[in-house]
Amino acid sequence: MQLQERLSKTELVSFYRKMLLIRRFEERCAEMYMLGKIRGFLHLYIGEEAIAVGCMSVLRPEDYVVTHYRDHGHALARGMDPKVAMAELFGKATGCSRGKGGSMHLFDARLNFMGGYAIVGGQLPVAVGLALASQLQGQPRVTVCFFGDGALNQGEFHEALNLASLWKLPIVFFLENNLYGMGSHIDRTYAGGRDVFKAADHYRIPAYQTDGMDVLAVREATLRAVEHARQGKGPYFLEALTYRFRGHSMADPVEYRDKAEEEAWKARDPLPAFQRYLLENASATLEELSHIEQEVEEGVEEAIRFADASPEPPPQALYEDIYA
Amino acid sequence: MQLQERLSKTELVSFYRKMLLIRRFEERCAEMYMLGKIRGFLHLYIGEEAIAVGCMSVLRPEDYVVTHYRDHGHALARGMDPKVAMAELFGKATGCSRGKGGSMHLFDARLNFMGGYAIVGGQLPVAVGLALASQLQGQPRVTVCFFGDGALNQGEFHEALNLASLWKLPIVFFLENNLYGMGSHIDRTYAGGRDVFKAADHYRIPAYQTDGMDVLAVREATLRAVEHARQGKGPYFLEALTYRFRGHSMADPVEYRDKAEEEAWKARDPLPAFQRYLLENASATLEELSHIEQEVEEGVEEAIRFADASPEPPPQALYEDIYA
Amino acid sequence: MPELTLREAIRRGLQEALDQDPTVFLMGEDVGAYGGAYAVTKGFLRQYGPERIRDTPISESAIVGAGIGSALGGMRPIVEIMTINFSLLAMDQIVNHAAKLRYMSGGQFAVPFLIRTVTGGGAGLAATHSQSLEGWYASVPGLKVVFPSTPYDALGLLRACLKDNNTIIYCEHALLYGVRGEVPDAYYEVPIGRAEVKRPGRDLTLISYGRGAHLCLQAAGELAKRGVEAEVIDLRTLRPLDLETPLASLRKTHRALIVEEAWPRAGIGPYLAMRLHQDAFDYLDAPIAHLAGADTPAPYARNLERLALPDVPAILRAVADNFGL
Amino acid sequence: MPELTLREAIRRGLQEALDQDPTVFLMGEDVGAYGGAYAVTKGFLRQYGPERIRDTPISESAIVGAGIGSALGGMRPIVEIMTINFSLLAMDQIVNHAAKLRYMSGGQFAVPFLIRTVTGGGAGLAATHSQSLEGWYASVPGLKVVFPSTPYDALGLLRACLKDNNTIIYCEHALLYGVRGEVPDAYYEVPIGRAEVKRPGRDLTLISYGRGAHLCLQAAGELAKRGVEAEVIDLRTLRPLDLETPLASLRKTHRALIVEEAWPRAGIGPYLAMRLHQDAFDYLDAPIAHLAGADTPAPYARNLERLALPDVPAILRAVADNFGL
Ligand SMILES: Cc1ncc(C[n+]2csc(CCOP(=O)(O)OP(=O)(O)O)c2C)c(N)n1
Ligand SMILES: Cc1ncc(C[n+]2csc(CCOP(=O)(O)OP(=O)(O)O)c2C)c(N)n1
Ligand SMILES: [Mg+2]
Ligand SMILES: [Mg+2]
Repeated sequence: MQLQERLSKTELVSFYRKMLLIRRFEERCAEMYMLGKIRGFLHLYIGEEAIAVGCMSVLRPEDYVVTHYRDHGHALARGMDPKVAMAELFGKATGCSRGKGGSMHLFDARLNFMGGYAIVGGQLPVAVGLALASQLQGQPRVTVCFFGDGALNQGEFHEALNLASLWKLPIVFFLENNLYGMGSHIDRTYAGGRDVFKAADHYRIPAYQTDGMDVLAVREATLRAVEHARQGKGPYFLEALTYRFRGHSMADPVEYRDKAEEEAWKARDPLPAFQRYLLENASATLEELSHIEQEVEEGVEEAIRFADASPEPPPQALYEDIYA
Repeated sequence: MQLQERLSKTELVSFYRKMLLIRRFEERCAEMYMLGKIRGFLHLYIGEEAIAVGCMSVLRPEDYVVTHYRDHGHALARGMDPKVAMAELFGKATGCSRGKGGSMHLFDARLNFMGGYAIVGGQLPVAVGLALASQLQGQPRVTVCFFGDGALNQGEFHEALNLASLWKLPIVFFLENNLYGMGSHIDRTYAGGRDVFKAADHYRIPAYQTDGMDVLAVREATLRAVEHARQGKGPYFLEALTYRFRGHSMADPVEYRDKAEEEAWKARDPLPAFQRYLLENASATLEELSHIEQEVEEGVEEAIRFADASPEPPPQALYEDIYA
Repeated sequence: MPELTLREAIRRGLQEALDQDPTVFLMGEDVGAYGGAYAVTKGFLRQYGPERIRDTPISESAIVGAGIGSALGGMRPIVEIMTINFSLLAMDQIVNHAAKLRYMSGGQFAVPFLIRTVTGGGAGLAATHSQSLEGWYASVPGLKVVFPSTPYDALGLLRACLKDNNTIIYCEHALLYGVRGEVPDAYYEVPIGRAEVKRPGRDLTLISYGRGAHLCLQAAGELAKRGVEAEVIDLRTLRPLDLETPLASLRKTHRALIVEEAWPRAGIGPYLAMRLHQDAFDYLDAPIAHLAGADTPAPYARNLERLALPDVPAILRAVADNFGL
Repeated sequence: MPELTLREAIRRGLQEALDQDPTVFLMGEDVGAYGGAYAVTKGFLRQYGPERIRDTPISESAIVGAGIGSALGGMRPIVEIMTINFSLLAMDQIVNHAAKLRYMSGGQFAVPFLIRTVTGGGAGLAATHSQSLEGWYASVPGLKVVFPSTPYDALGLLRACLKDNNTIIYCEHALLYGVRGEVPDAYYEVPIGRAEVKRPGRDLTLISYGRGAHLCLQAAGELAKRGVEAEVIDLRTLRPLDLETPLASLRKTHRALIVEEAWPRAGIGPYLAMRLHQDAFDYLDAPIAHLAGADTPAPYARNLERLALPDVPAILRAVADNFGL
C-alpha cells in the first residue's frame, strides 16, 4: 500500500469504518436471508469492499453513481443509511425504495445514487445518459458506472463506450473484475485476454488497472480518472482486480472455483490488510479499531432492529409510483 | 493491381463479367424502381462490386454466405440467376423467395446464400451460428459474413466477434467500409478511428485491410482469410475500403457528402479500372469486352422480361411458409 | 385555419419545444445531417446545432439508455428510433429500465423521455420493416403510448407529451406523413388518454387509431351511402386506454368493430374487445368484431401485402359478415 | 408409475435428446460448469462434454443468433435464456430472424431451434426479474410457445418440440421445478397445440397454464366443497392456441375465467377472451372473466408481491364476483 497524497488519520480511519460496515452488514444479511427476512436474490459484495470505499472517497455529492445488482457495498459507501438499506432488503415501507426494489435495485436520490441495475450491462447506457445530461448542462459532475466482468460481453458495453468516447462524456467506467460471472471464468467468456482495461484502447479511452483489494490504490486510481473526466477530457476506464469471497448469490454452492485460488485471494482480504496498514502507518491502535468494530456492529444491529420493526408497505403502494 | 497467383484470362474475364452484371442489373433496378415495378427500399451496391466478386471468386459451393440488406451484388456474385433475383425485386412468384422477401431479403438455399438481413448487425450472430454448425459437424466449410461500417456500432458486432474468437469458429467477418451509414460519416459514429480492421485485435482475431475498389486485391485478401478459417485457425476479419456511388436508398438525395470526395472515389470506379487491367495485362481486347457488355445487358433485359412476365404469388401464398 | 401535413405538425411541435425548453434535445440515427429517415427533422441541425440535434451511431440500445439517463439527469430528451422494428434492439432499456425506474425506486425518480418512432406497414418493406409493435409497449405498466392520426392530434399530443413526466412512445405511421389537416395557430393541447369520436353515428362503432382511423372514416363514408351510420372512434392514446368513449358509443350502437394493422394477437384489439365485452355485455347485439393484420410475417409482394393489411373493402366485408350491415 | 419432479422430467427429455440425436447440443449462460441457474443441467457438462454443453458469455443476442444460425446449418440447438426477462436483449433475433427466415425465404429454410427459458414471478425478484412475457412471443407468427405445468407435460412437450422443425419458446415457471408427478417409463409425447382438461366440471371453466393451472386446480377443489364443479383447462401450448378445448367446455359451462400472471394487457388472456366471446357468444351467461397479474411492475415486498399475483383466494373472489358462485 502506497500513499501519495497526504490523508489524515481521520480520513484513513473512515475508510476502514466504511469497509467494515459493508462487511458486517452483509454478513448479517446472509443470516437474515437464511431466516427468510430477506428474499429473492441476494448478492454479497464481501471481498470487494475496498473498491466501493476507495472510489467513493473521491466523489463529490453532485457526482452520479450507477451500479449493478451487487450494490449494497456501493450504496453504503456512498452514504446510504444502513437502516434504510436494511429496511429495503426486508421489503419494508421505510426502505430506500419503500420496499419495492429490493436488494438488486437500491436507489437514493438525495445521494445521487442512481441505482442498482439487475440486467447485466443495462446500466452502462443509462450512465452514459447521465453524463450526457451533465455535459449539456455544463456541470462539472462526473458519473461513475460500476459493472462486472460479465458485462463485458454484452453488446451494451460496446455501445456505451463508443458513445461516451465519441461525445467525450464525463464518465468513469469502473470494471470490478472478480474473474467470474456466476460460474463462468473470464477466460471462457471474454476473448480479449486478462488485461481487460486494454479493451478501452479500442474506443480511445484512457484506462488503468488497479488493485481492487487495496483501498488506497483504488482511491488514487479513481482520483486520476475522475479528475480526467471532470476536466472535460472525456471518459476514463478503470479496472479493479478483485474476487468475491462468497457465491454468486445465496443459491450458489460455488462448485466451479478452485479452492487454492479462493485461498490465495482470501489471503489478500482488504480488511485485515488495511487494518495492518492503519496500525503500522497511521498510528492507529488496536483499541481504536476494536472500538470502531463495536460501533459498526451496533449500527448494523440497529439497522436490523429498525428494519424488523418497520411496517410493510401499505397495500395501496402496489399501485403507486408507476407514473409521475 | 497486383497479381500473385496465376489466374487464367478466362477467370479474369469472368470477374469482369460478374462486376458488370451487378452494375447493369442495378442501373436497371433503379429505373424499374422509378417505374414502380420495384417498391419498398432499394439499396444499390454500385461502386462496391469488386468486393462481392473478388470475395466470392474464392469460395467453394459448400461455404455459407451471409450479408446485409445491400445484397444484390452478393447474390449475383454468388451465382444467383439474375432472372430469379429480378423477379424477387418485382415481387413475383418466380423470385428466389417467391416474392415474399424483396430486395433486402434475398435467399438462395442451393447456393448456400443464407440471406440478406435488414436489421443492421443482426446477421452477425446468425453467421456465427452457421460457423458453429460447420465446426460441430467437422466440415471444412467457411462462413463469410458481410456487413457495413454502420454495423460496427451495434452491440451484436461485439458479441459476435467475441463468441467467434472464443470458440475459434470458421468465419470471415467481412466489413464493407464505405465510410457512411446512411448520412452518417464513420468519424462521427465510430470512436475507434479509421483503420477499423484493428478493432479485431481486441478480440484477438487476425485482420487485414484491403482495397475494395480492386477486385484482385479483394480476392487475394479473401484467399488468405478463408484459408485461415478453413484450416481451423478461427475467425478472420477483413476490411475493404470502398464507397457507394449512389444514395443510401432510392429516397436519399445525398446531401451530406462532399462532391469532391464523391468525385475522388468515382475516379477509382472498379469497373473501368479492371477493364484497363484486362486490356493491358490479360491480353483482352476492346471487342471482347464490348461483346461481354452486350451479353450482360441482354441478360439483364431478359431478367426484366422474365420478372415482368412472371405471375404474382397466388393469394394463398400469404399463409404459406410460416411454419415448417 | 391553416393546413399542415402531419409531418409539418410534428416539426412544429418539435421546434416549439426546442425553442422554449432548453432541456429539450433530439437524438437518433440520422436525425441531423441526413434530416431524419422520414425528413421530419430536416434542417434542424442547421437551426439548432449539433449539441441539440444529435446524430448517433446505430446503437438503439445505447441511444435509448442515453435517453433514460439524460432524463434522470434533468433533461427532456426526444429520441428517434427510426422505425419501431428497430426498437426490438432497445426493448430491454425501454421495458426494464424506462418503465420501471420510478417504481423500483419507490417514486424517487421520473423518466420524462419521449421516443418518437415510425410504425406500420404498406410500403413494401417486407417482414423485418413493416411491423406494428405498439401494442406490446401499450401492455407495459410504466409506459405511455400515443398514436396520432391527424396533424391536429399530432401537434396537440406532442405538446401534451412534452409536459408529461413519463416515458412515452410517440408513434408515427409511415404512410400518414403527407396527410393534411387544419391546425390552429393558437395554442392547444390534445390530452393523453382521451379517444375522440371522429364521426358520429348510431348503427355501429368503428374503433381504430393511426392509419386505421382514416380507413374507418372512409368505410363510414361508404356505409353512409347505404344508409348505415357508423360512429368512428380514434383512440389516439393506446396507454392509458380510454375505455369510456368506446363504451359510451357501444351503449348507443350495440355493435363494434376494432380495426388495427398489428397481428391478431399483438395489438390492442384483443384487450379492448375483452374489456368492451365485459363492461357492455348487456348492450351487445353481436360479438365485438376484430379486423387485424394477417397473422403472418409481412410479405413483400404488393398483392400479398394488400391482402395482409386492413383496407376499406375488408372493413366493409367485416361489417357485413359480423353485423349483416 | 414413477414420480419425477418437473426439473427431473426436463432433464430426462434433454438427456434423451442428447443421447439419441447427434445434432442436438445445449448452449447458454452457465448451463455447464454452474449446472444451470435452476440446476436443470447439473452434471451435463461432465456427461456430454463442452462441445455439446456450451457455456456462453452473457450475450443473449449472440447466443440466440448462434442458435438460429446453427439450426439453419443443420443442427438442433437448445438454447437456455436464463430467464425470460433477459430475452428482451435477444428480442430482435427471435422476432426478426427466427420467426421470419422461413417466410422471407419463401420456405427455403427452417429454423428448428428450441429456446428454454424461465418465466414468472413470486420469488421476490422484483420488477426486472419477475415478468411473464410469453404472451408477446405467442403473438408472433412464425414462433411456437409451449408452457408445461406438470412433469408429464414437460417431458411430453419437450419430446414433441424436439421433433418439430420450428423455433419454439419452451417456458419453465420458476416456482414449478419441484412439482412432482407421474411420468411413464414408456415413450409418449404431448402434442404441441393441444390443451387439456385437467379436471372436468360443469358449472364454470377455469382456463390457465403453467403455475396458474395449479392454482385453478386448487381453487376448483375449494369450489367443489361448496358444490360448484369447475372444469379446469390447462392450455399447455400458447401458440398455436387450442381454441376448441375451451370452446367445448364453455358450451357446456357457459362461464369462463382465464387466469394468468402476465400484466392484464400482455398475456394471452385478452385474445383468448375475445375469441371465446366471439365464437361462443350465444352460450355465455356472463362475460368471459380475466384474472391477470397486477398492472404494475413487480414489487419486491412480500405482501405487495402477493397482491400482485393471482392466487387461490383471488380466483375464488373472481368466481364469486363474476359468476355469483
Ligand atoms: C442480461 C442478463 N443476463 C443474465 C443475467 C443473470 N446474471 C445475473 S448476475 C450474472 C453474472 C454477472 O457477472 P459479473 O458481471 O461478472 O458480476 P459479478 O456477479 O461477478 O459481480 C448473470 C449471468 C442477468 N441478470 N442479466
Ligand atoms: C437496427 C437497425 N437500425 C437502423 C436501421 C436503418 N438503417 C438501414 S441501413 C442503415 C445504415 C447502415 O450503414 P452501413 O452498415 O454502413 O451499410 P451501408 O448502407 O453503408 O452499406 C440504417 C441506419 C436498420 N435497418 N436496422
Ligand atoms: Mg464478475
Ligand atoms: Mg456504410
